[in-house]
Amino acid sequence: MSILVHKLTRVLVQGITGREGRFHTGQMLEYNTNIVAGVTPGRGGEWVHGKPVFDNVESAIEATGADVSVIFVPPSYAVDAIYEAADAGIKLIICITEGIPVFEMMQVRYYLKQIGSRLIGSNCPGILVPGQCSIGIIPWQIVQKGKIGVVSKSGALCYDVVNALSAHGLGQSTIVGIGGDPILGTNFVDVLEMFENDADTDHVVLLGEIGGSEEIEAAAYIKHYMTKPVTAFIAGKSAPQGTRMGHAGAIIEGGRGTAQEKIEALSDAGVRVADHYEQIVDIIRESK
Amino acid sequence: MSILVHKLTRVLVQGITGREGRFHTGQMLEYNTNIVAGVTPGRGGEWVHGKPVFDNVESAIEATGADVSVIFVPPSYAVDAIYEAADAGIKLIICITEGIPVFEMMQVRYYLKQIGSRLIGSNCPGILVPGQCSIGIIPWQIVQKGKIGVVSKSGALCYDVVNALSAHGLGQSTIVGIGGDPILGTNFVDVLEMFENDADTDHVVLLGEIGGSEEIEAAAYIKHYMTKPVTAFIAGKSAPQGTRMGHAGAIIEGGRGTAQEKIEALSDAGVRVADHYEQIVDIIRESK
Amino acid sequence: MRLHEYQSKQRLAEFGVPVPHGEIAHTPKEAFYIANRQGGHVFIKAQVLAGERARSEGIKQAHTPEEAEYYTSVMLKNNIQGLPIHKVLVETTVNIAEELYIAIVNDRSSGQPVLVATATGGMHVEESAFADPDQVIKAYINPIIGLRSYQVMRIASELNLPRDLWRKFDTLVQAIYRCYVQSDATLVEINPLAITKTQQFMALDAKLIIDDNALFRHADLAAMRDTSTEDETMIRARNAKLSYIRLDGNIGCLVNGAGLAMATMDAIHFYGGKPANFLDIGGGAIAEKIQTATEIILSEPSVAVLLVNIFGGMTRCDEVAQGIITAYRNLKSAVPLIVRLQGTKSNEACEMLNQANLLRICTMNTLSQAVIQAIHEVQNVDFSS
Amino acid sequence: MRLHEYQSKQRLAEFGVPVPHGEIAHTPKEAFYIANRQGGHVFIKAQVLAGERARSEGIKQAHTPEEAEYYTSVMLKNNIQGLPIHKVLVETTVNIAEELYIAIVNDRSSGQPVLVATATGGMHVEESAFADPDQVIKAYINPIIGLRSYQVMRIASELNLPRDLWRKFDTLVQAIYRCYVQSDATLVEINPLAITKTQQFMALDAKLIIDDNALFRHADLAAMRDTSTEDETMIRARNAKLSYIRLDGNIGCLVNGAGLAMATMDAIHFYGGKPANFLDIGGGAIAEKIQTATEIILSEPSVAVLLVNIFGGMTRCDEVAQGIITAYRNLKSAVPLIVRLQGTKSNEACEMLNQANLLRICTMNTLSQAVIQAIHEVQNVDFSS
Repeated sequence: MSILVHKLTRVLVQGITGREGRFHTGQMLEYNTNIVAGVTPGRGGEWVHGKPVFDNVESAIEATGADVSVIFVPPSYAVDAIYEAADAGIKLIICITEGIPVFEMMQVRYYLKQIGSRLIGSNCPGILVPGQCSIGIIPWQIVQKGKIGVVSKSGALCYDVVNALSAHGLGQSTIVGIGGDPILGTNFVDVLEMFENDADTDHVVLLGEIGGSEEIEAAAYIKHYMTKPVTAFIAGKSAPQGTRMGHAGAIIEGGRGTAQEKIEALSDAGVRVADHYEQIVDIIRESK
Repeated sequence: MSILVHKLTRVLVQGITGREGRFHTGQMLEYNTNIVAGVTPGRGGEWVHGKPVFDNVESAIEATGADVSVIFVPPSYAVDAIYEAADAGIKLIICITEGIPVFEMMQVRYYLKQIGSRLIGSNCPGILVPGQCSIGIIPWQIVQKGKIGVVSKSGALCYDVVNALSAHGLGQSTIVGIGGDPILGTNFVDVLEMFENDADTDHVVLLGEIGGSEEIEAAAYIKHYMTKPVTAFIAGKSAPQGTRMGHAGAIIEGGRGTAQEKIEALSDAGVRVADHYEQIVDIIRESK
Repeated sequence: MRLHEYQSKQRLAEFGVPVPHGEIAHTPKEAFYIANRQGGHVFIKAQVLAGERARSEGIKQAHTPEEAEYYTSVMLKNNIQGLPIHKVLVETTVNIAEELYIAIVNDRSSGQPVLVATATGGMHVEESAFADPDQVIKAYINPIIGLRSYQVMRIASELNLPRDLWRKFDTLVQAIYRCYVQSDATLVEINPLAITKTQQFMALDAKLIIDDNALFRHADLAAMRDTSTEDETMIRARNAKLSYIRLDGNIGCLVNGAGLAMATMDAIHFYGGKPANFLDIGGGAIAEKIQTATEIILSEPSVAVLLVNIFGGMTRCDEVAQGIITAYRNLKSAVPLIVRLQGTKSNEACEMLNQANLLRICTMNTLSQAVIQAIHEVQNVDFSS
Repeated sequence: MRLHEYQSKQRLAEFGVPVPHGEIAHTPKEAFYIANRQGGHVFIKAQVLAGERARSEGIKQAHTPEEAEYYTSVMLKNNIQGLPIHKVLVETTVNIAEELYIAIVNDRSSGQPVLVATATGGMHVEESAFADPDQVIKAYINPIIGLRSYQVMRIASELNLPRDLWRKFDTLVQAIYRCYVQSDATLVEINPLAITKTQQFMALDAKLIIDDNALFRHADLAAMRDTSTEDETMIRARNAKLSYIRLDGNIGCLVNGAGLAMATMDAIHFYGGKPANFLDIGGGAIAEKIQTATEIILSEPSVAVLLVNIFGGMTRCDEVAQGIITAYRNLKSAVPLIVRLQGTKSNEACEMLNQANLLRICTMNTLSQAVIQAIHEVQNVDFSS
C-alpha cells in the first residue's frame, strides 16, 4: 500500500516535449513508473521516450486511460494545463511548475475544490513511492522502501533527509513534496491524514518552514487525531524577518508563521522536533 | 401541500424600502403572507408595513429566521442581492427585477447551481399558493384554491389565464412565474417535476413562448415522466421572426425555438395545446 | 443593440483583433479619395443593419478609385431590406488563403456563452452547418472561469489549423472573448475570419450585438446607435421604453406584457385578422406612457382600428383608460377603439371610457369578442374606402 | 516588488481611487516651486521603501514654500533604515474629519484575498489591532466571483460609517479591488484612508506590493522598480535570478533550495556561528549561475569563509563544482572553502574540486562537520586579524 499513487497509477505528463518534461519523463520511466502518455498542444502524434504525445488531455485519457497528471508546463500556460486536466476528469494533478502568479493559484485552487480534483503543488517536487513509482522530480536514487512517510514543503532539504534516512536503513513508504508556495493545493493535514490511514506507514517525518500556518494546523491535527509518531523539522528558525506584508499581513497572521511558534505547537502536540535537520535520523532511531 | 413555498414560509423582501418593494410588500401582507423582514443596505432600523428593515441579509436571517427571499432591487444592484441571499444560506430566491444584464445572469445562475440555491426568475412575477401565500407580484385577487398547477414564462398572460380558470371554478394549487428572460434560474422541467410529485396538483397548465428551448425540454420530460395531464399554450405563433442572432444563433438553436416546433413537441408528448389562450379553460373542462 | 460592421471592427480592434484597414465614406467623392489613398483596390461595403449584403449588391470589389466612386454612388441611392444606405466602408482588399467562421453567442439552454466555429466561413455557413452539423465545432464557456486556452487549442485542432498557428489562434480568440465580455455582447460573429497568405488572422466581416440591459454601463457603445435609419415614431417608442414593432396588418394593438401581446396577435390571426404592430407597454405603466403608446399607434396610417387588451396586475386599468382618452383627445382621432380590460381597477376604467365621449368605442369582456369586433370594424373600413 | 507611495497612489488613481494632489521633487528647489504652486501648505514625504517613515522624520508638514524647501534639503541628506532618500513627494494637505485603515491582502491559510479594515487608521493600527482584535473587520473574497458589494456594505456598517457614505465607500473599495486584481498585487494598503471635511474619501498613504511571478505581464509596473537604492551586487543577484539576502555574520552560504538554505543557516546558528547571507541558487542551476553566486558571496568584504551545502537532485554537483572553481580562479580568492556535496554526480564534483588546486579547500560528508569546520576557520581568521 501507499498513499495517493501506486505501481498501477497511469501517469500523464503535461508538457512532455519541453526540456524539463522530457528529462524527467526519462527519469520516471527508469524507475518503472507507469507513464502512459504525454500532452503538448500542437505536438500531438510525436513520441517521447516511446510514449505517445497528444494534443490535449481528453484525447490522451481516451486513448490511454491516464488517471494522474504531472505538469511540467511553463508558468504562463501551467494554470491552463491544470484546468484542462481537472475538466477532463483527472482527480490527482501534480504541478511541478514554479513561478505561477499567486492570484491564478487562488482561483484554480478554489475551482479544483469545487469540482473535486486534488492538486499537489504548484512548485513542488511531486510524489515518490519507493519500489512503485516516481511522479515528479524526487531523485529515486536516494530512496529506500520502508515504513516512514515523508511530507515536505521544500525539495532539496527533503532529499537530504531522505538520503540520510535511507543511509541508516530507515526506508520510506511514500514521499510527498507539497511545495512551499503561499498557496498550496494540498496541505500537511491532508497528507498526515492519509499517512495515519496507511497500513504501510508507521512513522511520519514532516519538514516545514517559516511562513504560513500549515504547520500549526498540522500540529492541531496531530494532537487530536494522530496515533502514529511524527518527527519534524522547521527550517528558518534563524532567518531574519522577511519583507513584511504591510500591517495587513501582520494583522491577518496575528503573529503566526514564525519557526518558534510552529515548533512550540508541534512539540505541544507530541511531535519530536529536531533542532538541526541532521538530528532527524537519530531521533527516529532512538524511538525505535 | 404546495410546491416551493407555503403558509409557514418566512419571507424576506430585499429592496423593501423602494417604491415597488414597499407596494408589493403591502399586497403580499394583505394576503397574509408570512413576511418577516426586509433588507435595504443603509436603511437598517426602519420599519415598512410593520416589518423590520435590516442592513444585510445575514442579520435579517439571524433576527427573523427568514428562509425565502424575494428581490425588488433595481437591476444594477439586483445581482449583488442574489449573491448576498445565496451566500447567507437562502435556498429559494425569487428575483422580480427586470433588466439585469444577461452575462451577469449567466454567472449568478452558475454560482447558485454550485452552492445549491434555487433562483426563480429574474424578471418573473413570482410564486402564489392560493390560500397560503403570495411571494412576488401575482395579483391574488384573481386566484382560487384548487388542483391546477400553473407555470408560465409571461406575467399578464398568466394572470389572464388564471383569472379565467378561477372564473370557471378551476382553482389553482400553486402558480409559478418562471420569467421570460433568456437565462432562467428555474425552468419548466424543474417546476413540472414538482407538480408531478405534488399531491395537491392533478392538472398542469403550461404557458410558453417563442424563443429558447425550455418548452422542448418540457415536452421531453412530460413524454417520459409525467402522469398528470398538461394543457399548454405557446405565445408568438404569429410573431415575425425577431432580430436574428447572426448565423451563430441559428446554428446553435438548430432551428428550434419557433412556436410551431414547440407546439408539435408538446402535442407529441400528449399535451393538449390551445390555439388561442382563451381555449385553455374549455380544454380543461372538457377533460374533466 | 446591433452595431454596424465598421463599429464592430473598431471595437474588436481595440481588443487586439486584426481587421483590414478601412475608412467610412458618406459620398462617392469621399470613397474615391479613400480608395485612391489605398491604391485603388478596395471593397465598398454598405453599412446597413441587414444581413446578406453580398446577395443584395451591398458589397462590391473596386479596382480603381473611379470604380470605388461609382459603386458608392450606386449604393448610396439603393436600400437593403428596406433600409436606406447612408454610408459605406471603403476597405483594403486582403490576400486570403483560407476563410473560417467563428462566433461567441449566449446559449440559452445551457446558460453559458458558447464558442462556435466552422472550417469554412462565408455567406453559406448556415446552410452548410445545417447540412453537416458535425462540422460545427462548439466549446461551452464557464461564465465565471472564462474561456480557457486549452478549449481554444482543441478547436484549433478540430478545425485542422496548421499547428504553428495554434498559439496565435488562441491569442486571437481570447481577444474576441474579452471583447464579448467587456462589451456585454450577446453575439460576436466574425465571418469570414481570414487566414491571409502571410499566415495572419484577419476579421473580414464582423457583427456585434450588445445586450440592451447592459447599455447603461457602456456609454461609448450606446453612443454608436445609428438612428439615421429610424423614423421619429421608432425613436419616440424607444425613448418611452415601449417595445414596438411594426407589422403589415391594420389592427393596432396595445397590450401589457410581451407574452400577452404575442398571444393577442395570435388571437387576431386565429380569427382571420392581421395585426398592425406588436406593442408591449410593460408592467405598471402610468397614464403618460399609455398616452404615448396610443399616439404612436394612432399615428400609423395603416391602423384602421385600435385593439386594447390589458390584464391589470401591476398595471392599473384606470391609468390605461386615462392615457388612451388623453391620446384620442389630443389627436382628435376617429380610429375605432375596441377595449378589453380586466383586473385591477377595470370597472373604474370602463366607466371612465364610457364617459369620455370618444367617437367610436366598444368595451368587451373577452379577448375573443374584442378581436372579432376589431376584425368586423376593419372590414367595415375596407368596404367604405 | 514593492512600489513607492507615489507610484502606489498613481496606480490606485488610475482605477478611480481619490488621492491628494502631489508631485515628486528631487531637489529642495523643486520642492519649493511645487509647494509654492500648491499654496505653501504641503506634506513633504520621503519616498523610500521602508515602513514607519513618520517615526523616522520621513514625513513633515510645511506651511510655506521655504519650509518645504528646508525639510526637503534635510530629508535628502538623511536615510531611513539604512536606505538613502533620493526623492520626496510634495503633497497638498487635506482637511481630515476621520481616518480609517483598509487593505486587501492574500490570505495563505484560506487561499483567498481578504479585505481588512479598522475604524481607526494611522501608524498605530497594528498595535491597536493586536490589543483589540474585535475591531479588525475582515471579509474573505471569493477569488473567482470577486468582491461583492454586499460585503463592502457590511464592512461600511461594521465601521459605523455614516449611512449616506455607504454607496460611495462601495465604489471606492471596488476600485481598490480592481487595482489589486489587475495589478496582480499581493497587498494593497491604504493607511490612513481619510474622510475629508467635505465627506470625500481620500487615500493619504498607500502601499502596493506586486507579485514578482506576475511581473512578466505588467511591463508598466516592472518599469517602476527603483534600483537607485540597490547596490551592484543586489542587482547582479536579481538579474541572475538568485535569491540573495545579506545578513550580519561572516560565514558565506551557497545552497540549493530555499528550505535547505534556511536549514543551513539554522545549523550555523546551532553550532554558534553567524551566516553572512542567505543564498538559494534554485533548482537545476548550471555552472555559470553557480559562478555568479560564488562571485557575489566572495565579493562581500564580511565573508571570512564560504560554506557550500548542496544536495544534488535536479542540481548536478559537477556543475556546482565547475562554477565554484571558475569563480575562485577569476577572483583569485583566498577565502577558505568548505564544501559538502551529496547526490547527483557528487563523486565527480569532489574529484574536480580536489584537482583544482584551490588555496584552502575542505570537503565534508555531513553538514554538521562542514559547519563546525567553517566556524573553526572563522575563529582562525578572527585570531589572525
